[in-house]
Amino acid sequence: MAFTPHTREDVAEMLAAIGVESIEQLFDEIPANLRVKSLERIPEALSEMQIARLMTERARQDGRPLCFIGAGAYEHHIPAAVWAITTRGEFYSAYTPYQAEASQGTLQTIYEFQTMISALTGLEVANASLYDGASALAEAMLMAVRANRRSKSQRILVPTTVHPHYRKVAVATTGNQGLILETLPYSSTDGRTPLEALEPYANEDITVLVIQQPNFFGMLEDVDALTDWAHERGALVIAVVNPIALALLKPPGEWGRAGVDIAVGEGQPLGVPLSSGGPYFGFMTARMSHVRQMPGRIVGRTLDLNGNPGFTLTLQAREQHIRRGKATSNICTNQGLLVTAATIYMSLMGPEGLERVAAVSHARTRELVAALTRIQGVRPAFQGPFFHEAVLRLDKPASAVLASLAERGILGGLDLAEHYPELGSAILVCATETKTAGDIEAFASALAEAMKSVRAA
Amino acid sequence: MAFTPHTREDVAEMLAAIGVESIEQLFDEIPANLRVKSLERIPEALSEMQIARLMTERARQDGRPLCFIGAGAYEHHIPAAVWAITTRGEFYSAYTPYQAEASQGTLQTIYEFQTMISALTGLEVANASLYDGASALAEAMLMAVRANRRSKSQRILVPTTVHPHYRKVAVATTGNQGLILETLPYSSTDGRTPLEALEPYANEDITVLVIQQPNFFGMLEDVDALTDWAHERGALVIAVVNPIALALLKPPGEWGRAGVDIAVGEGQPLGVPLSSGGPYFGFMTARMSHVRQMPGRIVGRTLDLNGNPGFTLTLQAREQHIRRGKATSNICTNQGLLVTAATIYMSLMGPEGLERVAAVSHARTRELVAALTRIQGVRPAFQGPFFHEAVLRLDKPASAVLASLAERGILGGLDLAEHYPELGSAILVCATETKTAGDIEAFASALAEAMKSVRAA
Amino acid sequence: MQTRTEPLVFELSRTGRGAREQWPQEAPPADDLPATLRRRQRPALPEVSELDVVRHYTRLSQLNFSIDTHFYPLGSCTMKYNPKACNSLAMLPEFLARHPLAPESHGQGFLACLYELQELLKEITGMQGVALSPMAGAQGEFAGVAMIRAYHRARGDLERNEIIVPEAAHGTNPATATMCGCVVREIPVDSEGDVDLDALKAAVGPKTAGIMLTNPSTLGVFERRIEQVARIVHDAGGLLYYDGANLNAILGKVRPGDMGFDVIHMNLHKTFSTPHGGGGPGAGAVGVGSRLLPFLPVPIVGRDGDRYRWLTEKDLPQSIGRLSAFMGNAGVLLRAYVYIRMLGREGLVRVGEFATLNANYLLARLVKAGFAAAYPSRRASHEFIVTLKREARELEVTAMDFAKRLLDFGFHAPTTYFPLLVPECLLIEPTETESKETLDAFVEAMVRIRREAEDEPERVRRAPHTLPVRRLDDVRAAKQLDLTWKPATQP
Amino acid sequence: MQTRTEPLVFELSRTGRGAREQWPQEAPPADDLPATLRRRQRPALPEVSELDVVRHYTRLSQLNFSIDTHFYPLGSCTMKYNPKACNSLAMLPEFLARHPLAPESHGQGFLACLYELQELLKEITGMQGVALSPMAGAQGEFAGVAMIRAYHRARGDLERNEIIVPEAAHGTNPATATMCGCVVREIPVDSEGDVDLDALKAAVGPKTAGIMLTNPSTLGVFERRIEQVARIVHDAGGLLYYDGANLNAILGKVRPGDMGFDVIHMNLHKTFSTPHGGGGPGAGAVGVGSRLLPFLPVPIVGRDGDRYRWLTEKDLPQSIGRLSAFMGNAGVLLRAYVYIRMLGREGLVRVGEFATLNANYLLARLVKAGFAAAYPSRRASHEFIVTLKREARELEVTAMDFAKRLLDFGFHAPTTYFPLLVPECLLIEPTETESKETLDAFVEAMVRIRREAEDEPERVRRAPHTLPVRRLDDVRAAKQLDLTWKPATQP
Ligand SMILES: Cc1ncc(COP(=O)(O)O)c(C=O)c1O
Ligand SMILES: Cc1ncc(COP(=O)(O)O)c(C=O)c1O
Repeated sequence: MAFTPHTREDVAEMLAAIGVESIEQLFDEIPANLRVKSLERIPEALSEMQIARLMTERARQDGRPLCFIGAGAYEHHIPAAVWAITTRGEFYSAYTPYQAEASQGTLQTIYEFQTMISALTGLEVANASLYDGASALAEAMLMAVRANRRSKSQRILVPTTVHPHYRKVAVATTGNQGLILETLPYSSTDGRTPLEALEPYANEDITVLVIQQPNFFGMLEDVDALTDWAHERGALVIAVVNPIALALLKPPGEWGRAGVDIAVGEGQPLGVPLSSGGPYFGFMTARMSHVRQMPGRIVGRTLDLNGNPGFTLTLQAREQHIRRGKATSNICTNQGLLVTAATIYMSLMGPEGLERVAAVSHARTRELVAALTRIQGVRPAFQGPFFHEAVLRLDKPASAVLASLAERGILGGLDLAEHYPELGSAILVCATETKTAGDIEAFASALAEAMKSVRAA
Repeated sequence: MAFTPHTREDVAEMLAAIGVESIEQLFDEIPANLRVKSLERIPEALSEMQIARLMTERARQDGRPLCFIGAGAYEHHIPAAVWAITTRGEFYSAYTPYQAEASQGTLQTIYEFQTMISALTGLEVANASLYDGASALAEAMLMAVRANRRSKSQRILVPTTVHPHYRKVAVATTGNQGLILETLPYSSTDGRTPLEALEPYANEDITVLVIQQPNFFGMLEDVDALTDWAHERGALVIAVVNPIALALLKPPGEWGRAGVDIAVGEGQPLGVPLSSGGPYFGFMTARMSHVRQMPGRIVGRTLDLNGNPGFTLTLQAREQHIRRGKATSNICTNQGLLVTAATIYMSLMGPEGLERVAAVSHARTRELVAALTRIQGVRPAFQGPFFHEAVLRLDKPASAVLASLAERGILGGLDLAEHYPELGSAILVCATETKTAGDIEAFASALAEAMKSVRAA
Repeated sequence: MQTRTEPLVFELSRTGRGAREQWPQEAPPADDLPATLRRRQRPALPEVSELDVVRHYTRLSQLNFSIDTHFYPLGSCTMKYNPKACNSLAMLPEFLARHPLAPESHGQGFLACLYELQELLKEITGMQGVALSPMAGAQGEFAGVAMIRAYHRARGDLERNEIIVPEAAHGTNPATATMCGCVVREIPVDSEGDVDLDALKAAVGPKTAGIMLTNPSTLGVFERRIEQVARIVHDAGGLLYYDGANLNAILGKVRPGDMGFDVIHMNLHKTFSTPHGGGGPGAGAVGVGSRLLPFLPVPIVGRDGDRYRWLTEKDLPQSIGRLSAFMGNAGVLLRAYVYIRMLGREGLVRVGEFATLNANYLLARLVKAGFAAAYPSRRASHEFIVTLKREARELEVTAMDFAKRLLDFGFHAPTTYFPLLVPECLLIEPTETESKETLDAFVEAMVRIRREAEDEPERVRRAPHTLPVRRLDDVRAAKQLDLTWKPATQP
Repeated sequence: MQTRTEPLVFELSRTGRGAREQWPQEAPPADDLPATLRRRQRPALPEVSELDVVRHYTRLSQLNFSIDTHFYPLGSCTMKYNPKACNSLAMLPEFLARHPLAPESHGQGFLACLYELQELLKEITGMQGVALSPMAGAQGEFAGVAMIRAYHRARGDLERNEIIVPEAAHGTNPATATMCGCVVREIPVDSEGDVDLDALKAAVGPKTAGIMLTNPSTLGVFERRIEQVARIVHDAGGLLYYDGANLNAILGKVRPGDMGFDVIHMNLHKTFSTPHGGGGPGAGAVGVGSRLLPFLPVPIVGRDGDRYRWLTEKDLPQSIGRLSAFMGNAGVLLRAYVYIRMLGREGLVRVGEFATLNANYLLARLVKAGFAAAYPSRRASHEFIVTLKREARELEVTAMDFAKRLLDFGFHAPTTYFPLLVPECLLIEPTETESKETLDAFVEAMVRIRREAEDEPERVRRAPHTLPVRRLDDVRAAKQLDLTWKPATQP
């Protein structure tokens, strides 16, 4: 039951070749008192048939509710070709492409990915992925602090409109190196980061400014002004972006007069299933001048002995396996397979398909907001341009309303109470191109009922 | 929306190269009055996302009831590896291996399949599949009539215990060539074909005797006696067998003193999903002496220019593309992909695994029969050895009982009223290794309730 | 593609090895079965681990050319792209788990797809009724000719047992006629590829059951006088059978029903892009005009109000009967349904147009490059024939040699030596899913091969050079039959 | 494997081409978005058809070595067979569709798997608590060292910022220590591969936060004096971190918790056979002894009666916090869960035993064939080191040359030049899922390569010869950076 191919004869011959009597003897260097007595809490083996039945039942238990939650993970259509190819054994069961000549498939795919992510963000270099969007932001902060030699403060301004989980990951990841993260408030009328929020720092040594576009509320930040503000003060700018939104929105490489320095984001929308939160992948792009500070793997094109082009991991001197304690990061295993999926996804969508996905997702969300705000007691929390996601205020308790919807098989958005208690009863809703007019209608009528049946707090 | 890659420029350049003005002009040899006016009843295109949603809803509509129907199609566990590999593009999207050098993957797989099917049946040659078990039987009849030069009558004895659909397919397929199919009655006590049923034909010119083992009722025929009876009278014998059962039961190549001449069967149990009836595949094996009468493709091993072994389609002179009106069959496209799946399945199960599948399926059916016949008004229809399937008589109308079970999400077997009205209210039930004690218990208690709630006819 | 060959799975086998994770954990004795009915020793299946199996068949797969990896312009076979969604949606867990004899109450979703597919195919072909159960083109042909016979018989017209077939017909046509107990009469085509009408007139008569035609024909040209052909056969009391293998060429442009055909089959694995699977499965749905409606094979899907149900012999008492144990290749039918719905009305028309555009473009380029078209005065349909008889004569390099050498250039060979009446022929069908760049590259390869044939012909004659095996000895294969592996066999 | 290279997908692109079937049918204007925030021109993504994409990436895939196609004895990486069921069951439609922020009411099935996985991993490792969210080994290390720091800090022990690391450690160990704001102190190992205890004693002190160890170490040997090491570090007030990359070697034989480790990470993509995916994703679950329980990263799955729920900062106020946007690599965790349940108690023990058997057998055969073991007096763990310093000196053929030449023989190379302290080393890890025949064939290839190195060394030095590309110029790659494709770039 361990996928081992050994026959009894094999074992006998192998032991003889080694010159021992038993397999047990091969463990004779382990102090006897340390040896495991039993693994009694591990159940007996299940055959594939048995575990398949168990998993199928568990999956069915969770059902397939109609989902209007976004908040950093988005249900887009994934073309069947994406995973049909991604799960091919040659991609699925290969290791990191250390032996370049035997890994041209993975390496070329990553090179293509780097090119596509550069095209989307308008920046020059991309790496081969980080763990997820949140960890990519944390790594970008460490990188930016290394890259900004002019600033000594290690102070990073982070708007409250940045995904709250990303902010937490950033704190957990960078805190031990002494980075100081300061939060910027948002405007309660338009849900954006106002330039005034920056004023207190106008004359301070600030190392980095982070800007998320669209922000966590789905609102569009004034990225040009924010970027220029930071650059004027010698701070670097990190953009946190949604790759689908980039099909329509200004690429971070063009924000402000000079463009941002680093852009990161969650790659999940590019063909990766929601899958309870992972595996996803974080992407990172930057200006070429920062490439030596970049964490993660990077693939380059080069020539072989015969002068033909080929691909290989490059700039490895930044990485832990060469530079050890002085590496740009400890990252080793990344999210390669998801990069393969995303590369295939982007190839299928191309510039026009991706733009349509963005535009239709946005249109659906507008329709959703329109339909929901027609309901008594539901209104938009913020004014101003938004993209693909929106905050609604309810005059009934959000948690009870959402619970009531969930019973009807509708996941009606994210309760913002935990992260933004100041908003009162508020939910973040999202529709993508996967939602039909009928779905929106179903949500609206269920919400109308829920708003009636749920008691005011 | 037609998976066409042509850009507008491509079309213009291509038309110019051809020397026409428009695509339309390429159809100018078609008489104008015949041209399609419109295809108005064809709906507009759906995107992949839209059709995916539609199909998912339709699939969910059909649900996943607990199924105890067998009757020629069996729910066995299919290892995940089987279809992960079978759907690889190189197998899935290849054509018939006419260019042998570019098709060694498919050809070697078929050669391995032929070897495995030979091993299971105990006969010397196998082909690369026919459409399904039923059409394989029909083709075997035509083949046997050609092969039996001693007999002139074209009369074929077919026990009533052969799958009723197989008998219908045989009639529909062979009738136009004048083959005469005569049915043999079964014993009402043991559900088998008694030797006495053959007596009327003892001195007649009979070309072929068909024997299904296990028979449609799951009962085990006296294959040795039947085979010898036929051979003694110069008739050939065709066995219809279940490949899983062959892991435990005597292979047709060893039936009687000489073994049968041809064996056919439904390959579905070997790793092919139930899928509402297809695609499945029919297998066929025979003695080497009959190989030139065999229908369908056959792969042989040979040598290449360098003297290295390789595989190729062989004995093509039997086939329609060479022999046209005189071919052994009109078959061209067969069920290749399912052969690939079955070959992988058999490799994973091996002799011991396959035997276990057979033995556990049989044990489960015995437990099922025991549990069900404990219920008031339910009793076995036949006495004697059976395998993996059994007929039960009910003292309430079978159709109503089954309908009541179906409402509870249990498909409780096949109503035999249509094909065997003489059995009264009777159902054919089956359990495979996929059924647990809990499943059997669930069936039994649902049946007990149904037997109470349904009114007597 | 992989260039190393693989050992046989049997050669990897070791007694006592096995993919145990896949086996039931119990091994009950089955001692209730009488010894005389039991097997004495286990079958000689391979004993290998799951990794052995995965690695072996993955590597084997890499020894194949396929659409997913190579241009595959195999004439008459319509090797177009098989959309991945068709596969994944036909393989949704509920569809896979559904038993063929499950009650209609647990199959309304599935039956809805089949019912709609029947309706779609009727509209596409202009026929009045469709049955989906035939499992390949050849079985569709069988159903069709059997219906023609049943029709004549039902009218008491018992002598009609001749099927007329043009000499260019696919082998399944005459083979089917024979299987249906008919006599085959071949008639010639003229120098432009059309049926010789005089020969046809001479062939028809009171014994004529019908004629089997592909249109466009396997010569890659449209039968221009199809209306006259229909009139001649119908006037003689015969019916017209349409071999739908080439339907891709005329999709959305002209319908068999409108051309006068009484019965047709469609190769769903060609026109409707279900995969060929290395030899199958396909699906050979049949369509009929009103005269043959009563004779359709069962089962068919019917609709009562908003419920779908199976129609069987009870509903169609004159049916030619049942051709498959259950519902034919149901999963293939789902794939075709998904494909047609994705194409929609406009997409179907586009298929015919771009398949034809690609073929005519490729023909024009090859002719310009000096290759000889078999029917130079004609438009190509979705395919066309190039004849290499000049090359064979002058350079002693045959169509087969070109075909094998194309493999080295990364192209699957076109169909060779079919139809038999054109010497040294390549029947080339690019399909609509291939790009202009691919067609251009193919032309370039053909030109290079001809240059090689002039400069170093032996290189072409001994091709392929870069595949896992060199050219295989078919004669030896047929003479020294080695059809199953035996522990001692050394080829 | 395929031996032809592929053009870039961008080179296949043509303006106006596209896989339209995949695009939404509408193209609404989005005119509510202010122009200043919009993109001015579309991103330069490729414009290709679905067939282009399928063919391109299918062909690219064939340019890879992988477990499914090749023996892949990459030391320290545990490249064992990834059971197909783990993938298909983790990808059941409901699991894939589940939103990470879906309520617990719609996740009991998923949470049950994760909860049980936590319990299983506790039992397997002998730890008291497990958190599953770290997304790879290195992130698990980060979590572990962060917990060690949090522990000291919580006790007011603010000076402890040194992490001791043996010189053979994997690069992630020192890199992690740095990321956690610690200072790295490397200590040597002795000639038999064990930690130099005197050096350790000299290194520990009031600044010692802890030590990071793999056991068996990356030298392929078991650290025999682990109890003394633990005592020395603990006595000095430090904690012990276990790098679980080599857990496969001792599965079911000895548990990190019993050896005295306070915190560990496990590479689920190694020991628990989730795939490496060409670089990831993995999962680096962490386990802790009772002292570190309060500091585990969130989220964790808890159970109240028979309901499962997320535990967050509210439940663990001293947690080091959140390391991922959601639940880490949830799908990888499901794969590991399926794997462990399929193995069961007995299977887990078997893994350790047969991984060790295979390694010791391969080592014995290679030594017999004349190769030099780095630690000849020691048992191999699940991996071992061969040093080719003699070959490099006498034949001027390096470990890298051997590695590249192995590719020609159809074997992925072992890990080369790691650990750095052994010259010309190959770190070889066969894993338990490979057969004796495969190991024998590998030995044969090594022997043949050495013979070649003697007879025609240039052949080895210029290897590989049969792969899609010849040996690549890494120096050029780093100097003339070509990291993205530009229409004009010609390398
Ligand atoms: C012209 C023609 N007719 C009939 C057939 C037979 O179809 P099938 O192979 O599906 O039986 C073919 C296919 O090979 C064909 O090309
Ligand atoms: C010994 C050792 N430690 C740590 C790691 C890091 O694990 P990961 O690659 O999952 O981050 C590895 C893997 O490469 C390793 O081999």
